[in-house]
Amino acid sequence: MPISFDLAPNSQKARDYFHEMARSQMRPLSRRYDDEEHGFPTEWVDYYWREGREGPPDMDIPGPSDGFVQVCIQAEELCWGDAALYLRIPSPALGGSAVASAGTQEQRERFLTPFRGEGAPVWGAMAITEPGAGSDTAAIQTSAELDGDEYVLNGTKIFCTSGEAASQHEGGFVVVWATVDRSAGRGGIKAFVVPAGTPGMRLGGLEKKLGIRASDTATLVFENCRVPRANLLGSAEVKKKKAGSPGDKGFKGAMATFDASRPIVAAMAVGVGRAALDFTLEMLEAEGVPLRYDAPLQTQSAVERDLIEMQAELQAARLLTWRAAAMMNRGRPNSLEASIAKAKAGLVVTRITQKAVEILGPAGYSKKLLVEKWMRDAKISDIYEGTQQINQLIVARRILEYSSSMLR
Amino acid sequence: MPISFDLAPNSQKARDYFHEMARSQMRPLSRRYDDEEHGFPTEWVDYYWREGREGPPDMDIPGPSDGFVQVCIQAEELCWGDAALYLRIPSPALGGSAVASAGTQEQRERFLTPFRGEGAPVWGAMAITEPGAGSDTAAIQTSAELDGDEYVLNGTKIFCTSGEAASQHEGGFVVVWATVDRSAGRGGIKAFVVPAGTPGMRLGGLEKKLGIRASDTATLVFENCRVPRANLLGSAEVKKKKAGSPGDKGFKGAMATFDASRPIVAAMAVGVGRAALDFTLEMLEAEGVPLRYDAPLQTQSAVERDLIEMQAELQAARLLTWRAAAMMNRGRPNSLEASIAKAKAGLVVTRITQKAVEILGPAGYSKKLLVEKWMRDAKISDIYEGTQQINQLIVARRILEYSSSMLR
Amino acid sequence: MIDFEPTEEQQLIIETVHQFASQEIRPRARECDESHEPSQEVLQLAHELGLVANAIDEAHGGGGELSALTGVLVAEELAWGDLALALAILSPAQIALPLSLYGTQDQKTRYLGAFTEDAFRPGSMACLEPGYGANPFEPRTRARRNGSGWVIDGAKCLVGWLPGGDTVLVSAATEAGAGAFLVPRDAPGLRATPERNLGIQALPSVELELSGVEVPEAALLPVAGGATLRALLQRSRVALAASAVGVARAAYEIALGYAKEREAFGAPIATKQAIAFKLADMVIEVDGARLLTWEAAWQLDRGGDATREACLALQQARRVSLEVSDAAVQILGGHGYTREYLPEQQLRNARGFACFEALAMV
Amino acid sequence: MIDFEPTEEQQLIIETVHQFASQEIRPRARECDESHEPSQEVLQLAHELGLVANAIDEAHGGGGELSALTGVLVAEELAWGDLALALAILSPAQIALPLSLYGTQDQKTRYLGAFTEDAFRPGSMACLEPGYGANPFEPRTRARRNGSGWVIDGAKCLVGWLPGGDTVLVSAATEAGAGAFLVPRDAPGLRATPERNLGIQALPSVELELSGVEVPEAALLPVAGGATLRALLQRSRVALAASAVGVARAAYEIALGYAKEREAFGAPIATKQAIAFKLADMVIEVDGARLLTWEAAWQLDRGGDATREACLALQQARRVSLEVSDAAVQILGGHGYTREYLPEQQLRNARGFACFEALAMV
Repeated sequence: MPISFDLAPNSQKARDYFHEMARSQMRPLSRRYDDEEHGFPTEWVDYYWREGREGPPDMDIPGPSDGFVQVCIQAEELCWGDAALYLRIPSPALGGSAVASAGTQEQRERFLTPFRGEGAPVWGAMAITEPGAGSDTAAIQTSAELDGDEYVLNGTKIFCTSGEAASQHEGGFVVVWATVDRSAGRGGIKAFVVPAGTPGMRLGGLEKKLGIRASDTATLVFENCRVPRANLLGSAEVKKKKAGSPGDKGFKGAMATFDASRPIVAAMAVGVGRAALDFTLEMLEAEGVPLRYDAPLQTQSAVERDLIEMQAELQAARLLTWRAAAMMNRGRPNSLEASIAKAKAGLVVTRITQKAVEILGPAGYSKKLLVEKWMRDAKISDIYEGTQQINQLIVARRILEYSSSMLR
Repeated sequence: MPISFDLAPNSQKARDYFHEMARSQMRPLSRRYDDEEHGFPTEWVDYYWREGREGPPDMDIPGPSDGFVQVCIQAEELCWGDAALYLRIPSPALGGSAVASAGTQEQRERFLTPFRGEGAPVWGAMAITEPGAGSDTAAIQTSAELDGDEYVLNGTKIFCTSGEAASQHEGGFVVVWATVDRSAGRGGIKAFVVPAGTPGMRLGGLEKKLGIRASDTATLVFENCRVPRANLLGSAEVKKKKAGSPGDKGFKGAMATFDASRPIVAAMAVGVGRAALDFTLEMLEAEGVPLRYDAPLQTQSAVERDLIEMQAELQAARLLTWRAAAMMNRGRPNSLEASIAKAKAGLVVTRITQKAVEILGPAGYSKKLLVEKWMRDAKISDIYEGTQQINQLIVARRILEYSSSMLR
Repeated sequence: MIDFEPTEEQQLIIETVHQFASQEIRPRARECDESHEPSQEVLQLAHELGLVANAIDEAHGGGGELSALTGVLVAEELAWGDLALALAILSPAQIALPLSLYGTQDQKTRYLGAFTEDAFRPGSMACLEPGYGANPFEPRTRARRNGSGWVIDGAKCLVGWLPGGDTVLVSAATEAGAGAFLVPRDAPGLRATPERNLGIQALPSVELELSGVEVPEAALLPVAGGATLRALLQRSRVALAASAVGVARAAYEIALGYAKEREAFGAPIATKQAIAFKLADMVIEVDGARLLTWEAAWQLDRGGDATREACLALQQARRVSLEVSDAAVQILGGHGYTREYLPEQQLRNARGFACFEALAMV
Repeated sequence: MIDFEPTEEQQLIIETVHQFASQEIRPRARECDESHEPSQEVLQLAHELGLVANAIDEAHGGGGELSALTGVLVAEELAWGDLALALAILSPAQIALPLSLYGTQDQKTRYLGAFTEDAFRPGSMACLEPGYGANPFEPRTRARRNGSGWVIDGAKCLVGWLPGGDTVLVSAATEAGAGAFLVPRDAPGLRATPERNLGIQALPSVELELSGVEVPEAALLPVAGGATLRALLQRSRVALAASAVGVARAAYEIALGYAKEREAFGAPIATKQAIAFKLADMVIEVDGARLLTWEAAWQLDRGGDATREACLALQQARRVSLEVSDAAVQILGGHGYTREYLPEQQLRNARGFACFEALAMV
């Protein structure tokens, strides 16, 4: 396979299918669920559960597949529609990835089957962050104590995407990171699947946020919350070693989850940035503002230069994202490339959407248009799934070949 | 005294005087001594020794004085002329500041008198950096051993501005940092005045540089170089304490030297940046390119926006520089503000001069004009007298109120 | 001579206003943003402090302190508290200052007294127009002569519209150059539609439509060939620049405090170079923008043309307020993205400086 | 389908060229810059590698490999070695490629053979013009019909002018659109004045004056209503973008190596976040620019219009090469400012991409 920028026919089909879905089903709801913030977007959830889950019908065009790149394309299209509604999609999400990568066959069947079923929409979620610990997973305070055949969880988790839906709608589950042995540091941290409705897990609140307001970002409180021993993901053994040492399957599995999820998160960012850029280009074309790709620097207008730069930056972010995904297709380790994509996309779309508001002037600043919303939504890309700084740190460690203790 | 942006009459006079000197005496030599690199600019050195040292005649206009701000203005004007020739000026320079701040009355008279005399031009220099130690003064390897009534210096110093002139022209001197006790870390570091022509001090070479090529940046080698005990600046006592502890006069004196010199170095940077900006504005005006200060962002040309930004950035750097200098007038500690000025000015003029080359296209890139030279000269501002990073570090420590061990 | 220290009197003003901002504005910043309403209480308290009245002609009950430099010192402190509330507090100046500076005797007598009474009285200026690339220095809104008066047609946006006001100063092109008209809010033909915006949510604002709005000759500020409007827009730009500096400084200080407080991996995050250097950059940029703002104000006080200085100051302050508030959100990480902390609000407010015109006045 | 891995054949080419750049170009980079001369030896060695000949029509003794994508892979590696030497090595393509792609049969027969002979033969293209804001797509240089031939008047700058060349391809406006003419270096009326520039000092270049230069009809490449010149300029922009990526990558790698090697305060400076994060930003930007460059080349190979892709790729690569080389100088500190290390040279070279046109061709 040579270097190629041609989408496979199946990807083109998926792109068109999800673009149309974004245009017709998401955009009309954007403003409303942004305003309502914690409202439940029933129309969208039901529509997606019915029409989106399986992707476009007749995806059997022969020929090569773009694999993970196609997943990125889907994410980009739907986030072009609305990133917050995308995050609301009933899906196993990051919790599902943890189950898939670190769970047993039995666990995968038990927890993931409802997502393929004919029942009501279900959600998965991941609960890592705590009030006192940001990027520092070793500082996790939530405890899991073995009591007979059950683990008893106690603690508070914040910033759980879809945490409300996953904890309240039957069939869903939350993957909770907790320590079975505080003295062991990261070695004592394990992941537990807590099914929706488990007594002792309750919704502590929903964040009010700058953007992606339609997305449910929950605080989950665990008070003597009991789950069967069989809900532990990975081995129960506590390795008194440093972080990320081999065999530390729970932790490593979760980290692998990030390598796989970062290109998707980057693609989501690209979708939001593209929404703002597409719209700005359309507005300016309607205003008759020229956009020349062959004018000397000295004769460009300031807006022309901005628009060229915005397009170049966004395309760079998109290609870096696709590269990280294409490496997964080939089974190549892509931790470096995934973090590069995430870092670039997060920064780029923050800037592009801020610039779009500026270029459009008072109209851009007004809630009559969605541009101001895209600016608010975009900023999350610089923050979640590893902040800009965390991704820079990962990139730096990889290129320098430094361990986490050498470069803190 | 209220907030005021009005130059005192004496400063205006100095500004005009040095501007004319820059225009008529420096600019005509700029290209030649850049090309010749290690040539000795006799015309300029002699002219300055005769006409520049004392400043403009009749500087007795009654009224307030801008004090250190006036010194900055002089530096800006002369570096508008040519930064490399400015650095060539026969003056005690940083070495002189060290003598002035850490020396005894006797030392000040002995070493600084030739600079006020009628003799031939003389230079002072400071020798700190070593091949193996950049910003890390504690790692200094040059040794000073007491032998009877003399210190014996051994080691190699690099990046000594005016090191050739100061070490070779009679009457000049080099202030050399050396350790009298390696086990004491910074506490063992002392400064020694080595007069020009002292046996054992020799010129190891001259740097070939990106810019400021007319400036002499020397490697000085000390081999059993003997100086009288009386040439030690400050106390001989070795404090086995951490860096910068009270009483560590040699080290503290040198640091104070930087607080005083950074505004001047920032002003020099502003001068180089202004040279490029002034010239670009003139060229564009001659080309009939409009420059409007009241056009909406949406109707600006790209070049117009650049020029406004360049002016704003340069003026911000200039005002920050003047602020740091004005605080010295009031006797206020200005370590934070001096580093702010230096960090800002270094970055700004690097960008401005690079941008000027871009805006002017092939003409900017050509050696027919001086713009390319200003771009090369400007970059040193980000590097010497504390790199951009060192100044950011100092600023960060001050605003966070962190010691150097808390923020490394 | 060059100096950068406020006078003792100015220092006292700064401290007083800072204390007010800290005690009265900041604690209400979030709640007013969420409720899309200013606190009437804080407006009244600020009024009693005499911030605007101080700048009104002595002959009309004010303090006669028209220094733009003092004005920017005040504006920075108020905006440090909260931008929307600062703009609301300063809104009377949008009528009071133009009249004090350029009004006819008759206009001063008629309008200025209201601003020195016991109750807070808002003002408003309408200089920004909808439509791509609108230029406030060349309004598309037009005023035609009609007998002894004028008829105004056009549209405006981002016009502050606090309850209790009765007059809005509207810019319009006339044959003698662009000018500004005192228009009653209830003038027939004037329609105000409330706006919702990304930021400054606590400041009620409207889009204005003016169709055939009739005003008497006395409604027009002396045009001076357009010079009056130019001068007003310059003063407003300088005021906005100072407000932007206030927003940036507030975001910087919050980020600084958070970074010293918040621990990760066993130490405050401020001990990481990536965070510490970013904080250093923030303070460098804030200080630079402030000095440009002061210079522009000082130039206004000298009476010279400050078009260039106002442009440079606003360019820097606009950029810096956006970058610094964005960086503050970033330093606060997940918390920065929530509305429990102020940086996201400061980011939304700061972005507005890209299009704000005449929303403040010094 | 989307993929970003070169074919095995391309991978082999990359490795071969990289080895050449590493062993033959890089060691001469500084010396050639200082002496303002390319090394004839390296030009000959590169010629023997067949880099340009490979792209010439098979019918004229070449390899017939006209893929722009392969071309950018080669250009990045060469420029990684040194930009000026890379441009010198690739200079034959400035005649050979335009003719291979768009020349008449007669032009190919007459000119192409020279580039597949044993000795290196330079080419050169003159598309950039002096004067503020000159637009290469709309040359001010004009060609008028004169009997059966043409008369050309105008001026060019930054024209590569290696010793041993005999022909320069000159862009000029004709009535049928902008075109390109094969002009002998010794044509009467053509005057070449050597230039000195900030960077690419090892590549001799000239300003050209053309006054009444007469060429026959056969000197004109088929104009195609201006499409030929447009296509050539696009190809050259993509080649320049790839070269800029090569320069940036080289500077990044030097900075990375230095930062791991150089110790301060008892540890490599790369262990400081301020340095490490900067290195991370550098690699992120270099990789992004490279992918844009590949996409533009791929678009050229498809035969579609690549104006937009070439513009985006060059915009990024230009910015990135400047920022990254500047950052490399910064990371090397005092050493970075000296000519003992390469980053300062890379910075000077990188700045040229702001105005380079048609100095390379894929």
